[in-house]
Amino acid sequence: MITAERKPLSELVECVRPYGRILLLGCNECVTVCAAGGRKEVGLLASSLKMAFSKDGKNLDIKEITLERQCDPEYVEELAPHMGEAEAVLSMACGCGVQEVARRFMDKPVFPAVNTKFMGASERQGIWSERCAGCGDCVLGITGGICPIARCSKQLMNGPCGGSSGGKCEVDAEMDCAWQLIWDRLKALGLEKRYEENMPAKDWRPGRGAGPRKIIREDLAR
Amino acid sequence: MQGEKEKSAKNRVLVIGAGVGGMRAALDLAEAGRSVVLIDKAHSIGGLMTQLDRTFPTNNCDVCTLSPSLSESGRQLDIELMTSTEVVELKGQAGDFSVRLSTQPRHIDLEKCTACGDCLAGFPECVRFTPGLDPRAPTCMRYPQATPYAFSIDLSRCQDVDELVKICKAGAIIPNDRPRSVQVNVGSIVVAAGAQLFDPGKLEVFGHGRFPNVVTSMEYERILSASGPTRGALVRPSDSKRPARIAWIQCVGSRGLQKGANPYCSSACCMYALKEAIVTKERFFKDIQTTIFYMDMRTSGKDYELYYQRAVREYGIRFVRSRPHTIDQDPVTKDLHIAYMPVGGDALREETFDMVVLSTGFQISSDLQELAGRLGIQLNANHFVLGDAFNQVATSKPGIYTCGLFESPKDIPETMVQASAAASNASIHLDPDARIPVDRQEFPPERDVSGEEPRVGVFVCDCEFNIGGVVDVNDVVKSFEGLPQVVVSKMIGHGCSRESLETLRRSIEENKLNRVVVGACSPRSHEPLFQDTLRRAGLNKYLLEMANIRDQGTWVHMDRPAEAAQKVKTLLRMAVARVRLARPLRDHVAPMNRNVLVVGGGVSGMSAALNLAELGFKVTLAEKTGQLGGVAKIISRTLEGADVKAWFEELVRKTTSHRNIEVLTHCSIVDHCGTAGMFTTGLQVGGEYRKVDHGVTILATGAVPNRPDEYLLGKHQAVMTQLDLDGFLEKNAAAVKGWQNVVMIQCVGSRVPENPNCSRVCCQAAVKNALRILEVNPEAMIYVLYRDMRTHGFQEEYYTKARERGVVFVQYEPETKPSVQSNGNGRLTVRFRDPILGRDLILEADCLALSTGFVGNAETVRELASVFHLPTTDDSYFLETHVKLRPVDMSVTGFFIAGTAHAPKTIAESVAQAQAAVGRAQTLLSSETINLGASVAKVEREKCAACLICVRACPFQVPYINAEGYSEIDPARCQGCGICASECPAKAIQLLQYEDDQIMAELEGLFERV
Amino acid sequence: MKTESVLEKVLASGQMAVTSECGPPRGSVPDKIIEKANLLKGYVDAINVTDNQTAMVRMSSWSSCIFIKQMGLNPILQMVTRDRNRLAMQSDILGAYAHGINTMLCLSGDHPKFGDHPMAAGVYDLDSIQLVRMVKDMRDEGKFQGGADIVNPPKMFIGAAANPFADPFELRVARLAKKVKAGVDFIQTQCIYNVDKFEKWMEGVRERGLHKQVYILAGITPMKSVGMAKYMKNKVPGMDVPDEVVKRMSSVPKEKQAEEGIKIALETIERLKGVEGVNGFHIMAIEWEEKVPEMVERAGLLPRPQV
Amino acid sequence: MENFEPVVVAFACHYCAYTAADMAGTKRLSYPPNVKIIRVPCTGKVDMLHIMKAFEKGADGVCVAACLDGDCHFRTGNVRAASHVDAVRKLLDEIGVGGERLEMVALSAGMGERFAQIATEITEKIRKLGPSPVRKVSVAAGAA
Repeated sequence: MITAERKPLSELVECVRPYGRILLLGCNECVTVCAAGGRKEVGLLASSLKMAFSKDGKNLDIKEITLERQCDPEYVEELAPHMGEAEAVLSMACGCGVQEVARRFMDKPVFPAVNTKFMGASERQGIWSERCAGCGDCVLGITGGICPIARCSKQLMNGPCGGSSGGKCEVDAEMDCAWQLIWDRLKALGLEKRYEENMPAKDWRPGRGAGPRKIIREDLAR
Repeated sequence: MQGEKEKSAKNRVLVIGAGVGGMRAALDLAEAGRSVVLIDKAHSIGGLMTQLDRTFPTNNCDVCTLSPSLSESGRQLDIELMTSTEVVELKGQAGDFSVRLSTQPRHIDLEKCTACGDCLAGFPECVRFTPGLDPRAPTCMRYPQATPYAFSIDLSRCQDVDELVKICKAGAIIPNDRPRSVQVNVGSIVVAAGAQLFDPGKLEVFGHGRFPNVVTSMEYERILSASGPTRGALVRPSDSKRPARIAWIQCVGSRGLQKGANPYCSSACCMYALKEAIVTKERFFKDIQTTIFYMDMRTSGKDYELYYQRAVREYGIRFVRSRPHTIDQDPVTKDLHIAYMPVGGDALREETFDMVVLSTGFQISSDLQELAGRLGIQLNANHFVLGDAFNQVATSKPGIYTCGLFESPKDIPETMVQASAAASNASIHLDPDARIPVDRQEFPPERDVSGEEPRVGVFVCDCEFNIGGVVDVNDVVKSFEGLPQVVVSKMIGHGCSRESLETLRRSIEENKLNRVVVGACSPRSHEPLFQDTLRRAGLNKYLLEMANIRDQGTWVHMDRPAEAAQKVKTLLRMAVARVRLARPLRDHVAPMNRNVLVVGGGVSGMSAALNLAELGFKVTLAEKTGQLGGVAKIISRTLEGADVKAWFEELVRKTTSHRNIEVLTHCSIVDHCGTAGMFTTGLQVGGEYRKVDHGVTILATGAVPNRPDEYLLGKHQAVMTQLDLDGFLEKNAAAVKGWQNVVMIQCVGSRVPENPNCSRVCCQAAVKNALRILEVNPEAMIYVLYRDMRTHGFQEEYYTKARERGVVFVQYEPETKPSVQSNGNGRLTVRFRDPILGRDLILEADCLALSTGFVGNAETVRELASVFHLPTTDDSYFLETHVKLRPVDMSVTGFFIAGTAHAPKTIAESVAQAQAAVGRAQTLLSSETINLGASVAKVEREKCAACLICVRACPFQVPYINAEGYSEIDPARCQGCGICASECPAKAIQLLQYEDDQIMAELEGLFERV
Repeated sequence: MKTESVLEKVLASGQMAVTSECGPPRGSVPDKIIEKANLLKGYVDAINVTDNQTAMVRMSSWSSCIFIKQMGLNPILQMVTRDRNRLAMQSDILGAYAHGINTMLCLSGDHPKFGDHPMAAGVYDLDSIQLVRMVKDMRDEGKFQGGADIVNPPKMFIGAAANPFADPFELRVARLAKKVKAGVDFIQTQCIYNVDKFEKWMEGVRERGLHKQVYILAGITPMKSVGMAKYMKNKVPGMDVPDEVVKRMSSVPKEKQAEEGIKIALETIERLKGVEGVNGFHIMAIEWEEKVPEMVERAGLLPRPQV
Repeated sequence: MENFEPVVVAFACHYCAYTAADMAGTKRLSYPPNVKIIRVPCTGKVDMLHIMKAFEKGADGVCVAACLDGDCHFRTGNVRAASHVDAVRKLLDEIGVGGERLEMVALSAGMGERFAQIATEITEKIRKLGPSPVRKVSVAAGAA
C-alpha cells in the first residue's frame, strides 16, 4: 500500500488562510489503512483547522467528504456538485489522489494535506515500513524475497557493506540490514550458492530511468 | 416476609454468611434460577474482604472489580437478603429443611430509607453505616436486592429517640422496631460463615495493644486504604509520621509458633504480607525498608511463587528466616526493637523498626461453634467444619454444605472455588424442574417508534430532599417545557417509589412518548428500574436516558444551590439532546444448549460430569487415553489416610453407569466453533469423527507428573519420585523394613527457572510418605531436604507430627543444592549442607525420594488453547478470567477450568474446583436463552476499508475481515468496550448505545445556549 | 603485467607492499596534500587519495591525485559510487588515466547520513562490485557500460576494500570471492585489531584459493590514545576492537599511550607478515601521517623496492 | 475575565471513574460544578474526535477519566485512551489551543475523594489558563 503522513498543521493553516470555504477530502483506500487520511483524520483535521482560525475570529467553513478512492476519475466526479461553493480543496489522499482532483477541477486550487511517503507494509498496529521502490524489474525472486533496492540504505546489489553490524544497518541501529535478512532467508531456503553470483549493474530504465511510466493493458484499454 | 410459607423448599437454599463466599454461592444459585435466602449476622454485607485495601496477586481493588459483575446482568435474581439475622433452629432433612431465623431490629424501614445521611450527620454515635471502617463498601456493593443501601440504628446508644426520628425526612426510622422471627423452608443449606482474625493481644511478647506502632495486618490494610482512617496516607499510629522501616512477623497465632497459637497454618498470611510489602513500596514510597520475618514462605497458589520472586527481585523486600521472640518499644521515640535469632546464627540479634505488622491468622469464634451445634454439623478439633476426605464442601449432615474460612483457613480464590462448589452441591437437593427462568419476565409488546418524530418526556425526581432540598425542581421542570420535541416535563416525587414509577408509565402511554429522560440518581444503580418501566409502557428500554442530577449534582454542590441548579439543568439538557437520537435496540439473545462437554476424564472431569449429571444435564466426557483416571489412578492414600483407590473405583463406576453421562475414550478434540450456549465441537473418537453440540465446555485436562533428569532419577533403582514411593509403599511395604536411611529432596524441578512455580502438593506428599514409612519401619531415619515446608492449613499438623516422630527436616537454598552419587552397592551417597550446624553432612541412603511435583500438560494445553481460542499461562496451564474472583471461569464465556489444568492441587482441591465449575456452569445452563446485551460494535460495511485496525485493537480478538472483505464483529462475542469504534480510521464502526452522533448530541446539549 | 602500476609491480615481485593514504583538503589550495605526500616519499609504494571521505565535501580525489603524481609519487584514486552515476565515473576514470593515474580503489562509500551533507541524494547507481566490474570491462574489454568501444582504454590496476569484521561474518569470504569474480586485483582491508578474527578470515580466503587470485594488503591504523580505541570500538560501524586492546591502551599512562598504540600496530604487522596470503600493508595513520615513516622503518619494511 | 467560569467536559468510564464520581456524591464531597461528565463504557471508546469536538463546541478544558493502570474492565482501554490523549494534546498545541487544557486521570471506583480533588484541581487550572481561545468565537458546526 501507499503510505502517507499528515503535514504539520502550521503548514496546512497557511495553505488555507486565504480562503473561507474549504472542501476537505479523504480517501477510503491506502491513506485510511495507514491512518493518514481516512474519515477520522479528515474529521480531526477539520476540527483542528476550524479551531486554529476561530481563535483568531475567523469562521472557516469546511465541508468533509471522503471518497472511496481519489485516484479514479469516476469517484472524483462525485465531487462536482460540491465544488461550486468551495474556494479551495485540501486533500488527505496520496499524491495520486491530489493530482486527480486537480486534473478534474482545473479552476480550483488543490492542496495536499499529507506527505506521501512510500510503498510499504504494516509491521503491526501503527508501524509501517518501506518494502518496494517500484524499480520496475523485480529481483525478489533471486534475493530471497527481500528487496535490496528498497531496504538497503545504499541499495547495494551484491551483499552487505562493511557497516552491517549485528544484523542492523550502520545508518540506523533500529533498521535491519537488508542483506542480513536476505542471507538469513537464502540460508533458510538452502540457496546460499545464489549469493555467490554477481548481480550485474542494474538497468534503471524500467524504473524512473526512462521518465514517468505508464501501464497500458491492451485488452482492457481498447 | 409475606408469602414466605408458600414458597417451596424444592427450589430454595439458605446461605448463611454474606461475605465474598456467601455472596458468590448466593449469586451462583440465584443466577441458576434458584431462590436464595442470604442471611448475615452483621447489619450489612461484605465480610472481611471489604476491609482489604488491595488483594494479591493483581494488587487490584477487587470490590470494585467484583461489583460490576454482580449488577451487570440486570436480571431479577431471587435473593432475599436478611441482615442482622441468625439461625435459631433447624429441623428436617436434606431436600426439606425447616429453619427458624431471628432478625435483630434495624430501626430503619428499608423501603423508605434513601441513604441520605441526615441521621448519620445528626447522631453519628448511634448510626451504623459502614462495615468496618470502609465507607466504600456499601456503595460499591450497590446492586438490586443485595446490600441494603440503607443505614442501621443502634438504639441503645441513642439519647434522644424523638429527635432522631424527626431528623429523617423520609420517615424511615422505626423506634419501636422489634426482633422478628421467621420460618423458612429450604432444600439445602450453604454455611459460609467465615472466621475471625486471631487476636494478638493474647501474645504478650508482641505488645499489640500496648505499643501503638504494632498493628495487625488488617489494621495495616486499613492504613493503606484510600478510604481508611488515615485517608490513604501511610503514617504510623504513634506520631502520624511516615515510617521508614516496617517489619512483618509471620505466623502470629498460627502453626503453634507461640504459646496460645493455633496449631494449623492460616494459609493466606504469607501472600497478604507479600502484598502489603509490595503495595507499600509500589504505591507509597520505594525507599521504605520492608522486612518479613518468616519460617517458611508458603506461596503455593497459582503463580504465587512468581509474585514472591517479584517481591525479592523487583521490590527488594528483605526476608529473614527467623521467628522473633519479643518486641520492645523505645519509650521516647516509640520505635520498636525486634529481638530474634537468625537461622544458622549464633547470637541473638536486635533490629529497630518504625512499625511492625503482625500477620495474624484465622480462627473460629464460639458463635460459630454454637451455630454448628444448632445446625447439627460436626467440627474438627480446631472447630472448623469437619468435611469429607474427598469433598471439601460436604459436612457431616447431608444437604448442608460449607465453603470459605469456616471449612479451613484459605485465601479468596479458594473461597470462591468452594462457594461455587457448594452452590452446585446444594442444587442437587432441589427439584430440577422448579427453576425460575431468570431471564423471562412478562412485558407488553414494544411499540414501533421508528417512523415517529421524537416525543420526549422529561421526568425529574426530587429524591425527597436530596434533590428537592437543593434545587427548585419545579423551576427545573419548567425550563424544559415547550422545548423542541419535549412533550412532557414534570416532577416525580421520590421517583423510584412504586407510585412514581406507575405515574411515569401512565405518562408515557397517555402522551405517546417515545423518548424518556429521567433526572434522578445514578444510572449505575437505577437504570434497570426505569428501563423496566419503559418496557411496561411498551417502549424499548434503550429509549431512556438518565441524568445523574443527584450523585453528580445536588449532593456535591449543595453548598452553592444556584450553581447546582444551573448544572442540573445542563445535565438534563445533555440528556434531552442525547435521547432524541436514542434508537431502540435489541438485546442479543441466543437459545441455550444445555449439554456439556467435559474434556479430560481424570478425577476432576469425572467429578464435574457427575455433579452435572445429578443436576439433570447431559454430559459428554471426552478422555484422550483408553481409560478414565488420570494421575489419581496411581495414588493409594491421602495425607489424612483416606483410601484413594476405593473412592476412585467408586467414582469410575458411578461415572460410567450414569444415564446422563456418555464417556468417550480415545477421544481427541479436532475443531470447534460457536459461542456460549451454542458450541459445536468436532471429536475424533477412535477411528470415527463426530460432532457434539453443547452449551458449556469444562476443561479438566490435568497436569502431568514431572520427571526431571536430576539426582539419578531413572538411572538408579533407589531413586524414585514421591508418586513412585507411594505406589512402592503400597506394594512392597516389606522392603521398607530393611531401610536405615531415607532422604527426600523437595522442589526437584519446581521453583526453578525452567518451572518457576511451586507444585503445591509435594510437601504434604513427602510428609505423608515419611509417616507411612515410619508406620512400617519405626526405626528408619528420614531426612527431608526442603526449601520451604509448605504444609498449609491442617496439613501443618501432620508436619508437626512427622517432626515429633523423628523425621529430620533440613532446609537448603537453591545455591547449595544437595548432591547425590551412586555408591555401587545399591545405595546412594547424599551430601547436603546443614544450615544450623553450618557444615556439610554425608549420608548413605537406601531410598531417595524426589518431590518432583507437576508440570503443565504442555502439548494438550497448546492444542486445546488453539482449537478453543483460550488463553494459557507461560507454564502451560489454562488461564482463568480473574485469578481472584473468577478462578474457574475463563475469559471466553462458556468455558470453565477444573482441577490441575488450572494449577497443581490435591485430589480434594481438584474435586472442589470441578464442582465449582459445575456451580458456575449451571448459571448459564439454567437459562433458556443467553442475553448478550445490546451495546455491541456494529460495522457499516460500505465505509469499512478492511484496514485491520479494529482486528488488531480489540482486546478480545473479536473483529475479523470476513469473506466479503469487510470487518465483521460477532455481537455474541463483543464485550462492548468501543475501542474499535474509536480507533477505526474510516469511522465505519459504531458502538450501539454510545454512537458518535449521540455523544456529539450530548456535547451539543452541554453548550446549547438557553 | 596488466598495467603500468608501480603497486602492481611491487606486488608481482613478491615483496611486501606498503601503502598509505592522504585526505584532500576542504578548500581549494593543494598545499596540505603536497605536504602530507612529501612525508611519505620513499616510505610507501602508493598513496590512497580519498573521495569525499565520510561523506564530507573535499577537493576531488582525482585532482588531488594529479598533484601527487606531479610529485613523482604513485597515487591510488579512490572512487565511491555514492556521488556519481556510471556516466560520471567512467568519464572521471578516463580523465584520471590521461593524467597518468593508473591505480584505483573501488568503494560504495559512507552513507551521506554520516557526513556534512545528510540532505544529499545518495546516487548508488552501481555498488562497489559493479564498479570493479566496470573498470575491468573498460580495461580488458575496452568497452563502456553502454557497449561502445573505448578508443585507448584506461589500464587501471583495480583495488577494492574488504571488511573481515562486519556482519554476517560467514558472508565475508564469499563477498571477497564476488569481488575477485568481478575482477579485482588487490584488496585493502579494514583496520585490523582483532588479529585472531582476521586470521580466521584469511583461512577462509585460502580455503577457496582466493589468495592466489588477489593481492591482500592488511589495514593497519595505530591508535593515538585510549579514547580513540574506545571511540573506534563503540562508534565506528564495522570496526572490531577487542577488549584486550582497549585494556592494554588504558594500562599505560596517558603520555605513553601513543607509543603503545604504535607498538600494537607494529606487533600486528609482525604477526601478519607470517600469514600466507598477506601481501603487504595499508597503513592509515588518521591525522597522524607524520608517524608513517617511523612505523614503516620500525616494521622493517625499508627500504622500499625500486621496480 | 473576572467572572470566568470554565466549562470542563469529563469523559468518564462507567466502571471506575464514573463510579468514583458517584462515590464523591455518596460522601457529599463538594467540588466545583464546572465539570460535566459524559459517561462512556470505557475510555478506550473516547474518540480523539470527541475530544476535539468538545473544544470546538466551546469547552475550556477536557478530562479523560479512566481506571487505574491494570484495572481496565476491558483490559487495555485505558492504555489506548492515554495514547489518544497524547495525540490530541499535540494537535491542540499545534493549533494554539494548548495541550495543557486536556488531561488524563486515573482512579478506581472507590476514589470519591480523588474525584472531587481532580474536579477541583482541573477547574482551578483551567480558570488560571483562562477561557479557551476557541470559545471566544462561536463556531457553527457543519460537517458532511
